[in-house]
Amino acid sequence: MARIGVFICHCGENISATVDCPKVSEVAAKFPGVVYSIDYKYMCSDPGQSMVVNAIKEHKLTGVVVSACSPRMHEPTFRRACAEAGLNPYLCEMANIREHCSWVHEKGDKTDQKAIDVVRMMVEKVKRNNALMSIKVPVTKTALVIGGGVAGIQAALDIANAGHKVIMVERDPSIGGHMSQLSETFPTLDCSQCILTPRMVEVAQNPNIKLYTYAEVESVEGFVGNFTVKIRKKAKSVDETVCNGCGLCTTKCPNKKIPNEFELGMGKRPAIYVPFPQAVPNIPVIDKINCTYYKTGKCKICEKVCQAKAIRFDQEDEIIEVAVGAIAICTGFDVKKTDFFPEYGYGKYKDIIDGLQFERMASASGPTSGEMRRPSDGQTPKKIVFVACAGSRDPAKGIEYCSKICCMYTAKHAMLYKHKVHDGTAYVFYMDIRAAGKNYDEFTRRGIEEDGAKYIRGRVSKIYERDGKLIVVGADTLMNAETVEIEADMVVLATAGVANPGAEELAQKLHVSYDQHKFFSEAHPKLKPVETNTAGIYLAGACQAPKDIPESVAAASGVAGKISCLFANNELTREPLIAFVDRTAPPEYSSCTGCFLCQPVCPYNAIEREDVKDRNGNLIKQLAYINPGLCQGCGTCVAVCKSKSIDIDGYTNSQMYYEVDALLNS
Amino acid sequence: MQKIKLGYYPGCSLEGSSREYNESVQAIAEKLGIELVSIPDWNCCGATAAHNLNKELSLSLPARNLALAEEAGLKELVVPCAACYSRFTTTQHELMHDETMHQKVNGIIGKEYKGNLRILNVIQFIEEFIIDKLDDNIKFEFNKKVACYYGCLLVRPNKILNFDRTEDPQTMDVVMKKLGADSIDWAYKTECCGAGFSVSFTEAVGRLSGKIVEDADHRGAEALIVACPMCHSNLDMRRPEIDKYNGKKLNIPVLYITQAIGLALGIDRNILGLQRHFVTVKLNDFKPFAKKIEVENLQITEEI
Amino acid sequence: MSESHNHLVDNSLSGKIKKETGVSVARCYQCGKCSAGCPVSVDMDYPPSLLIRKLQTGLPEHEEQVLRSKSIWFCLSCEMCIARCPMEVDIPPMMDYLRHESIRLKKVNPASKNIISFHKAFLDSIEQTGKLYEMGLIVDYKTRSFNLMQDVMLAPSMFAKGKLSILPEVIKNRRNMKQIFKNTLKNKQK
Amino acid sequence: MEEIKKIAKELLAENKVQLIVGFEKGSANKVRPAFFTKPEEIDQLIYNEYCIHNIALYLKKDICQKANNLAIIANPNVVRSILQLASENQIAEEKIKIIGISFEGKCVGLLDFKAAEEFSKTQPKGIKPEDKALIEKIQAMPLEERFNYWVEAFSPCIKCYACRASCPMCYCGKCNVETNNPQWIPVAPHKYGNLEWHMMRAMHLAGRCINCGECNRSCPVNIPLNILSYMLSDFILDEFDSEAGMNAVFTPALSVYTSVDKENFIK
Repeated sequence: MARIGVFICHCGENISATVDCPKVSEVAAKFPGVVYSIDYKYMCSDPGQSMVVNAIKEHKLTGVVVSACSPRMHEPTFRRACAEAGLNPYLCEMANIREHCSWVHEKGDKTDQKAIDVVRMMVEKVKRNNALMSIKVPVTKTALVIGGGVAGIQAALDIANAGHKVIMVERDPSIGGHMSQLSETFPTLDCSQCILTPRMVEVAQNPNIKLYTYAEVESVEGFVGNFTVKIRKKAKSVDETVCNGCGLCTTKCPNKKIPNEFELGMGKRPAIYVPFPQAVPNIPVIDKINCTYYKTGKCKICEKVCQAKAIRFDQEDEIIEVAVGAIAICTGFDVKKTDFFPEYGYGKYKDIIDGLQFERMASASGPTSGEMRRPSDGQTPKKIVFVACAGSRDPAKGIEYCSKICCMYTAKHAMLYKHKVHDGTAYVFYMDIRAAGKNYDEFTRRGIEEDGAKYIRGRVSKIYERDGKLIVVGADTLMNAETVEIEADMVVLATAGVANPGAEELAQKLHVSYDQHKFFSEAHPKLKPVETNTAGIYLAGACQAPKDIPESVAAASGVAGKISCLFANNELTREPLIAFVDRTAPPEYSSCTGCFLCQPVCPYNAIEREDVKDRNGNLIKQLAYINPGLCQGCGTCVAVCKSKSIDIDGYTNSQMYYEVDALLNS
Repeated sequence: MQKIKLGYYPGCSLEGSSREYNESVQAIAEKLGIELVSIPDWNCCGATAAHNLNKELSLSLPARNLALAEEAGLKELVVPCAACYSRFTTTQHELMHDETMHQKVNGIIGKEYKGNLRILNVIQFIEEFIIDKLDDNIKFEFNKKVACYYGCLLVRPNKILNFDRTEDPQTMDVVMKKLGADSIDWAYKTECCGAGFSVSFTEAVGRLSGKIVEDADHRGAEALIVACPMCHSNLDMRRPEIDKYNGKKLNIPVLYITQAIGLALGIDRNILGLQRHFVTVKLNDFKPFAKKIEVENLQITEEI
Repeated sequence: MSESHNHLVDNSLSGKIKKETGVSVARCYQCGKCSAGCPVSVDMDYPPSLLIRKLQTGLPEHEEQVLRSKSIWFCLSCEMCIARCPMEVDIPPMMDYLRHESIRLKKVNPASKNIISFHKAFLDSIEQTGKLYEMGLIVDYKTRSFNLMQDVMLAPSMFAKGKLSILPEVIKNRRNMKQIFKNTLKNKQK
Repeated sequence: MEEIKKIAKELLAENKVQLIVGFEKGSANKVRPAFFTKPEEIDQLIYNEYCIHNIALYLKKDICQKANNLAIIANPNVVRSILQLASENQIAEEKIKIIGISFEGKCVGLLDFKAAEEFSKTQPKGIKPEDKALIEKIQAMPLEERFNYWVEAFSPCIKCYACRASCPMCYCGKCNVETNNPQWIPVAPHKYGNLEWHMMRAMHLAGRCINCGECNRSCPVNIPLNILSYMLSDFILDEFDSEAGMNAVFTPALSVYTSVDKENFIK
């Protein structure tokens, strides 16, 4: 006979201001099977927990319902308390009368009744709970870092320095990410390459880090502590173990007119190339789409000039399978191109460039060797206009959020321009200057006060070209919203920071959630800023939202800390709330018909085929089997099984039925 | 050739100050075997005046015409005047999205508009019923450099009209290219000419239209191509104000797109009403049409 | 923003605008893109963004300035503002509403009388004939606006080019037309 | 006819199969399913226009399960059933020989699965013109009316489960409806209980039903169950480009998800 205890929490006033807790407790005491019911101001407090512990012992409770907040919040607290009192923790359930009741309803009888119903349902459920044992799983102490930008580099180095193995996967031929494209960095104006390249080299040299460049994550299976990851190593057509990075092939390649991705189309590169001089690894790749040999079957000049005999035209993509215990997503962001604004010419004007292109132009290693030269004719722009919020804070044509980094980099751009073109004029159209951060506001002030950037508060309405000039039409809202027209030589649009094009696909491979802008979502915006909702997968850097370098690095170190904590244990404890296929006596063995329609539906690939054999080893039947190590208890297989042969511990068919029954028959 | 029958709403201007627009639409329609049936007993759409002064009036005047057209069993309605087109489309949109207003307006006009009419502006009319017939009927190549001017009402508000790209529309350019013209890229395609002030505030018209004419001329266009009687009368008749604003005399003529098509089809200039223009249309020396001109069909939906 | 705020009572002019036209001036963050693109902002006493700013404060003196402004009458309804507004604040219907209110409350800016005279003359013509009688309109407008000399040079040449007819075109169902005006414009003015 | 007999006789005579599932003459003018194990019995085998029943049903019955190998006289509905059963691991290719017959009654000889797939694609869908008219009528109804239509349509159901018994895809050893702890679906026939049963059946068949129409034929109270299944199949074909009974390797739409699945039903 069930002996259930019900504990109603006031949650200060969070619940009690709306729900009549003493009344709920009084009614609950009369539910069949309930032997003890009480309400208290803070159940989660020490005295509150003691009430639970004491009641279990005193009233020999066989089940506990704590009617309080969301199980996400305090289920572990109360299950621990039950365990302390000798009750199996899985015989404790939470009835959520805060989020599901007091926070969403007005005070009144109906609300009280709902709270009572919620409690009744959980009482009926807990009567049918089974004592469960938690599952222990081993931890593979290797981390996978996806993305080799500054966040990925930082995370990898920190984890490696903590003594754990790291596998880094980078999509491009070199690590470095967007930071390697930048000229100088705010607010100190130190050279981006100068501070980044030592860390890139460290990654290459650290014995704990295995680096795969020109590679992508193909698939991820498994769960925290035990992921199996397939990595596609794209064919570089160059044997990395043999190539010595002399670079002769890249200088001899006859096909040198390919738009350079690293220079954002402003420079050219050969078909066999290293993206930039400081690349790590310093090993070229052949761009198969543009290579003359791959197109026509003739050329092979690189192979002829290569002293190390490293060229491999027949190299194929390789799939590498690795086992890792944790994954850090550091895939970064992208900027919108200049072609999405109809009123700015849909990208048809050559001299309108985006912020990243300006970085390359300002960079000493860039296509103009750091000189300001506009793309159309190579002239030095004497008048330059920077347009902030190009696509940001623009629900109509762009994105509604603030891209956060543009105010700072636009101030930096105006300064860099003035440092290079002393007699030039730099205008900045802005809406607000968002420069919160250590030394940030001082930096933008410096741009205005010392370097003379002319800031105009207003948004640009239209840009058109006339007689080789770009006519920028805006308004000055600090001056009676008067129209301002500037005949500029070049325009830089601080285009919105957006999610990486492949982000959605990667999120689906990893089973992590993402927001409407395709940025990865953290588990909690305040308290779990670097975790995802999938245990063992973490986030750092601008893949989460636009972030600047200090923030990305800080988040990366945070992730490294989290992963190091995870790797500090040899075993992980997992909740035993997993699915299982029923078993019955022969000749049925199970009600499972072996149709295996549950197999494709399982997001964790946890469903296997099990052979039932007789004593002579003859196959009698094939049944579904759910691997308890892989099952995450999502219940999708339960829903798809027509013969109801699958059940899930903690949420059994019977538990669900009596919950609904309790509600309908109240 | 099977005759196509379409509903037609000329509007007041096309019967008065812009009668050459009406003449040219009718001329090309007739040439290509299309019959335009006017709405019986149609009235003025109310133009800017009505919606400036009274919302219900501004919806009722077009609604009466729409209801009459429906009564006459018309399915498509060609509305060459961009202003009328804008009022009609806006009215249809408002009535279909606001049931209370719909009922109210039905009460005011004493008729019921069900909303089954497809309203076409002149360019949509050309795209749907004319353009495919051009290759077989063109006699002369319109070998001129032209600036296609769309103005406001053909493309805005995009949410209601849902026609072409708001900032850089292409449909007229495509038609002109098909006629053999070189249509230029310029800055004032969709800027306002000041239509609503054509009588009441002519200085503003001089300034707004002045910029349009000057930019087209500056970029070497030999003609401005329009599809709206307001635009035409401002750009053509208001030349004294325009020239005053620019401080120079500009002789670039302004043609309705239907006149341009008419010329290419070899229709007489006077039938197209070219003699009615204030700025003399000197364009002649057209080359005989030799071969089909392939024009890339642009994706013209706004991609946001 | 959300329905939960629907119970808030807003008696300001911006509140009425929202109620009548659905346009929320609170969405405007004063970027000025409308003013920059507006073809007649130079003619206005308050360019569009500034006009909205005055509505945003909700101060009586600012609302008064709005209703008495020239701006609302200079607006050409060319829709450029809404085509470019990043926050999709639909200014043209708001301008229509402000014009109606300005007339209703007898606050029309004297400098805008030409524009209103023209509109009224235009509508008179329609009420009488069902169609626009351009010749009559010009005469009517001139007498209303006292701009007797304006365009005297234009009319004869228009006439010569067949662009102006002396007699009005009249629709058959004139009673229907009168009815429409009686139920709308005339109804409001009384 | 003679060709069918010839093939059947050979199969048994050469010991290629232990059992042949087909039809024999029943009482009066009727036909009934029959199981042949000896060549001489084949004289009893018939196939005529009355042999429309979907005898694929028997493949999951003991008599067929116990046979090491068998052959079946298969019209397109039976062929499609076999392919669908195969895709659900219920029958192996090496165990079954298909004697294919078109809807017009033309024997197309022995079919392996690949040939069966081709055959299945060339055969028309088993939907009658009068059914089409009813579907159109139902689709034109507003949602509420449509719901009421079905509630009324199911109301005469006496829960005899003939639909289930005649359906080759209803092969679960223990049907949900017979689970009594807990009992989600009531046994007694009443309006909403009937609705529950038929909705469950429709959902379990969605994307799997091969539209043989057997459920409708067997229903003693003439509920248009085939229409319901057909509408679901049609919808799934439209939305997911997926069709049951066409391939031996196949996953029904409701058992798969891809990143490009439409989510327009989430409101």
